Amino acid sequence: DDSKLEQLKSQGFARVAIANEPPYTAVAADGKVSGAAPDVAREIFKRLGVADIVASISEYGAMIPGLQAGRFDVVTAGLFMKPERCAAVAYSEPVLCDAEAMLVKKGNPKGFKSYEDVAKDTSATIGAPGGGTEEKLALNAGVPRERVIVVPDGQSGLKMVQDGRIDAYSLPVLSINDLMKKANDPNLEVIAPVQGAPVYCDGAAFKKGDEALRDAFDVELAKMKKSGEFAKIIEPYGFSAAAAMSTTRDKLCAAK
Amino acid sequence: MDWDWNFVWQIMPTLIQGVKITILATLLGSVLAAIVGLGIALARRSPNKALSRTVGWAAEFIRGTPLLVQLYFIFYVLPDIGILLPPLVAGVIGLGLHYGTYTAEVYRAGIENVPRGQWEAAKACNLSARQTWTHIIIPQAIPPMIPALANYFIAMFKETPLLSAITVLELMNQAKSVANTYYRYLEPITLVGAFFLAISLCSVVLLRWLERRYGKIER
Amino acid sequence: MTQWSGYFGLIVQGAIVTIELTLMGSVLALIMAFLAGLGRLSRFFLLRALATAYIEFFRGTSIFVQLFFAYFVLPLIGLELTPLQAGVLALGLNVGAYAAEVVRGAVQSIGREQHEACIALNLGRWQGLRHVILPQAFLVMLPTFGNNAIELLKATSVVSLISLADLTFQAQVVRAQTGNTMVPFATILVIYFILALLISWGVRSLERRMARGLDGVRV
Amino acid sequence: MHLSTPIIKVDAISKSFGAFKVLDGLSMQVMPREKLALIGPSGSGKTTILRILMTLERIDGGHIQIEGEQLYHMERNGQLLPADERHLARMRQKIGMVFQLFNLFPHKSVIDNVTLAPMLTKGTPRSAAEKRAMELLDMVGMADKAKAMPAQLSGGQKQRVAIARALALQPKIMLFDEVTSALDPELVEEVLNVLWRLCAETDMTMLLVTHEMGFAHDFADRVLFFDRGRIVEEGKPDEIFRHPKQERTQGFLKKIIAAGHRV
Amino acid sequence: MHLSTPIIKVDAISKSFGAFKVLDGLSMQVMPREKLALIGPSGSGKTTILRILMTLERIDGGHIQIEGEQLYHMERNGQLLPADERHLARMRQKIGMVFQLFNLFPHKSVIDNVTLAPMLTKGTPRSAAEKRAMELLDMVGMADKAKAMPAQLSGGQKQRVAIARALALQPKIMLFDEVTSALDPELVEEVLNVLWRLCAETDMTMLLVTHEMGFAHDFADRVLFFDRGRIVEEGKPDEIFRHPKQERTQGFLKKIIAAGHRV
Ligand SMILES: Nc1ncnc2c1ncn2[C@@H]1O[C@H](COP(=O)(O)OP(=O)(O)OP(=O)(O)O)[C@@H](O)[C@H]1O
Ligand SMILES: Nc1ncnc2c1ncn2[C@@H]1O[C@H](COP(=O)(O)OP(=O)(O)OP(=O)(O)O)[C@@H](O)[C@H]1O
Ligand SMILES: [Mg+2]
Ligand SMILES: [Mg+2]
Repeated sequence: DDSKLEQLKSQGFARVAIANEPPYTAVAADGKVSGAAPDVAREIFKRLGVADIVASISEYGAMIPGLQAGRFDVVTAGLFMKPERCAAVAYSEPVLCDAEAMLVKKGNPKGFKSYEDVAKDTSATIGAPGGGTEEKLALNAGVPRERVIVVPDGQSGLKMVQDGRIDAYSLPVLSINDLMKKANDPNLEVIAPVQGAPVYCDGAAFKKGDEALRDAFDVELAKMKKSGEFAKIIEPYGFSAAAAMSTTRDKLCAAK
Repeated sequence: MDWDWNFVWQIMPTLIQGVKITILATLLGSVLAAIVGLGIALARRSPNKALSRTVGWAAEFIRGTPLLVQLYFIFYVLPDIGILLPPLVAGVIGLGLHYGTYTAEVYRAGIENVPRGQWEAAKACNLSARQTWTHIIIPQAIPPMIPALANYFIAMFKETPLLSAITVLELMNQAKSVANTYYRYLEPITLVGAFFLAISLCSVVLLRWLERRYGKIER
Repeated sequence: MTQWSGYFGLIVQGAIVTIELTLMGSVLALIMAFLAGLGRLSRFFLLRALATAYIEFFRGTSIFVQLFFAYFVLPLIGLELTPLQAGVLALGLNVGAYAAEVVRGAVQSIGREQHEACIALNLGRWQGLRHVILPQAFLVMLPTFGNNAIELLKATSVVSLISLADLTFQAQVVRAQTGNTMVPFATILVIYFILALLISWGVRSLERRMARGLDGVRV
Repeated sequence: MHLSTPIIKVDAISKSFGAFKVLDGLSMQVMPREKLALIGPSGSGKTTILRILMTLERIDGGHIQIEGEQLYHMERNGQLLPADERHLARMRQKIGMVFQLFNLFPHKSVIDNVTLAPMLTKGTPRSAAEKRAMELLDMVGMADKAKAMPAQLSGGQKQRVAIARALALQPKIMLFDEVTSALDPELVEEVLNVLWRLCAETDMTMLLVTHEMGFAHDFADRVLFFDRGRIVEEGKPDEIFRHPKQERTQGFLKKIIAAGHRV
Repeated sequence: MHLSTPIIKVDAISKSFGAFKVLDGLSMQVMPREKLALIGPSGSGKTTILRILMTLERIDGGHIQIEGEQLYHMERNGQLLPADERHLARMRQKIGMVFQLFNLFPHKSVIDNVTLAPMLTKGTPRSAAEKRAMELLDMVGMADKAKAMPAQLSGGQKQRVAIARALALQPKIMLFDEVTSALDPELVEEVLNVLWRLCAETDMTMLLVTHEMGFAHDFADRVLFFDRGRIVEEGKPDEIFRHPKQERTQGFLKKIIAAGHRV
């Protein structure tokens, strides 16, 4: 049924959860929400007749519980599709795709190429957002819990690498590149992509039960992908439209 | 969403890891706060005006601003001037400094609550300043302070979740990480709440006992 | 660098949210303080038990936990609150529990002889409370209420963790956008301190106004 | 005097604090308009009996009647039930008390201290209450301080205001508990003068606990000597002070005199 | 008596609290072994002069000599310099003081209260200090309570311990500030008895502020009447109490007598 969409239309806005992680999501100096994911969502909702989006910044770990608790209508934050998440929320078709990267000190002193390398070096620590994809990748690669440091946001991760508190900080490639650009620190280096880590794509995540809204979203998304407007929005941020169009939700959710 | 006991048992070991860190941080923070507070209290009584004023304002500042922001500051800004502290140490220093400004007030009140007549009697007995402090004032000032100090240490205990913001894996952080992994907030947060409530209720009993034992000095 | 003025705008917005939270939270806290504080002194067991349960629960569990509970768990049982509502509720109920003990303590600090004078003048319980005890007790409460309000102000920083765009939260945003940690945090520390000074100044002048005549010189 | 009925009739009351028995089967009667002095050593229960009459303490056993009516009990269908708050409030209208430490309301001006109770308990309009208050303050010599706050008064002045405050409710019985013993010696006289005036100008029944033996002697119609929660001796002032019969009374008076009090 | 030199010589001292002048060019002399009573209205500066002698307050002007030595000044190369703490400590050895509110150390037993100062300030060994303490406690009739804590004692008992404590340092001059006025009337006597005993058995110089006019009359060699920070009249007790010359003294005594104190 379309009741959810009708409700959003009549209230005139949709509540979206975003992270504070450029270029996926960003907040401008005037407080305006931008970034690739919200921009796409804003456009699609406009086409669906919902005038605007209202964003609240959240930690990655709090997004799905927040969605379930009805705090947001949709998550547009670079929350990558993975089977467990597909079970917890209703994803749209892929929007933003990216590989994983690590931020390390200049010269990569510990010689990391993959998460397994971090696991092997018993003194190495790696930072990742709590509840994020990178945290799980590291844990799955065998890095013990106490060496995976939960870092609240990108700037903190960057700072902790600079200060030598952690040996590597892992985020998607474009996020790390954005951090690097802002920090402009010659003593840092980016390893991208991390070997063995798959390319992930995010989608707009809806609450289970809001599939009708999700389907409407998908229809508009497909139209935009076809017309090239989709590429126009995300490519300035560095994302590849082709990558998103070369895969589907069903494939990503089925991946092991 | 319903309460899931299996989930509770599954996450319990992780949470207990967090409890250990929480208790450790509280204990270390209390010791530091007790010492810092004494330092502040003495500095504020100092005849050196510059010292007492500076310490006074610094303490006011620390007491008037949020611990959370102070923790960010200690953890993320101090490294810029070359002070790099491990998360737990940074957290303990934050707690100790912040609560030190409170314990300083307890010390001050404790000392001021010793009646003026006691100072005067000590003088009439011709005791020296040092003897007056060690034999007359401190022994009378300390016991009434104990409940108030304990009170602040319990309050500090309840603020340790803030350390999760600087990556200390204490109870709250473990709970959040569990919640992040399984997308369930109900059980972890409720358990954390129950844990704090349990400790607090025990500490109420402890406090009442301390108050009975030390709270009043009979004159 | 021209950005800074824009970011400063964000901080100002955050300060407004912080002030709103502090004001609304204080009002709720004040109401709860009197309800629960007087409830604890009631003759009726049920009222006493209710008040005690409220006070011990909210003092016993950390504000941090309460906030997460209000924000993430209450919606699961159908109680949906905006972040602002959740923030005001948690802060107000939490600080109200502490302030309730202040109310109780202040009422009890008014010597037994004032209660007895009320009985001897045949005032009813409520009349005595309203006209004799509370006006005097309020003066005793005021300084501690001031401290409670500052505690509440500081606790608002925790709401940044449930995505409410207060000062601390905006500082985080500015930090993420500019890559600079020092400037936003130092700025908000100063703002918090100024707000705290405003509170204590306000309370002190109110206290002075109300105490006029009570310690007057003999004429 | 024996023709009229007693205004206060205390019948075998007892009162303990914890294990400590303060009053032990105490009985006494007071006639209307009588001025009674209660004397005796510290801890003998003098304050306690006044506080019981003012309903500031409950009794453990026995009965008290004021003007023939039960104080702590209500007669309902011929049965004696414990009094409820309404009954107590009605009985309290007959009784006023002045405390050793004045117990003025520090946040109210002198005149507000005096008008508060009549306005609240009897619904007297402000203007009438203030008029009456000024008369009373005039009687105790405090009319010129009507607007002052208690903190600005000396002890003797405070006590005089406290007396005016108690009188404002027009009680039939007034209880005075060592109303001068917290005062500097030079201030005692001004308060005793007010008591003399009260005695002359009103016909209230007055019970007075005091250590001022000289005043008790001159003022009282009858003196009760308390010891360990009992009345050991009673009689006219001259009998008690000049020719005490009981050994305990003699001993007490000797000590007091040795300590420098005039009798 | 006039042949010996004064043990205390107070020379034109003044003392203000803020804008309020408490002592105003006060001078007085006390001979060795003399017993002095200081009387006068409340606020006249009696307590203040005792506190100054005990160095609990500083003076604003004037000089004080104890046994011919400056109290607040040190003579160095013929110059008078403000005294340092060492000088004050040495001078304090000659003086003991007993306070209105006893000021016992509540966390120490009776005997520890008495032995503390000798052990700490004079290095007396514990055994000797305790032996001497027991003698003193015996003299004030408190030997059987040596192990009790102050909170377990009555006011009169506390005050007797306080006297013993002050005596333990064997001062030449003892200052007593209204040592009975916080006591219940019946307890006054036991403390006054101790003072009588001290008077008979020691040859200390004693300065005594009191409102017990009868006692002052019998006890003192000389009475000083204070008013507004000055000595208005002084003389033998009989002169002062029976035939006061100054109007202020007459007025004061009349009030006190009216208030029921025996002279
Ligand atoms: N609330 C109380 N709890 C316990 N004991 C009490 C209480 N009130 C009075 N007492 C005790 O009861 C006894 C009688 O007290 P009361 O005040 O009636 O004596 P009093 O004759 O007025 O003595 P005083 O001359 O010292 O005023 C005393 O021993 C006192 O300690
Ligand atoms: N620390 C102080 N600060 C301000 N004023 C003081 C202080 N100590 C004493 N005074 C004032 O000095 C005056 C003299 O006080 P003092 O105690 O010497 O009087 P007193 O003769 O002992 O009176 P009393 O008989 O009431 O004890 C009083 O007016 C008192 O208020
Ligand atoms: Mg009494
Ligand atoms: Mg005095």
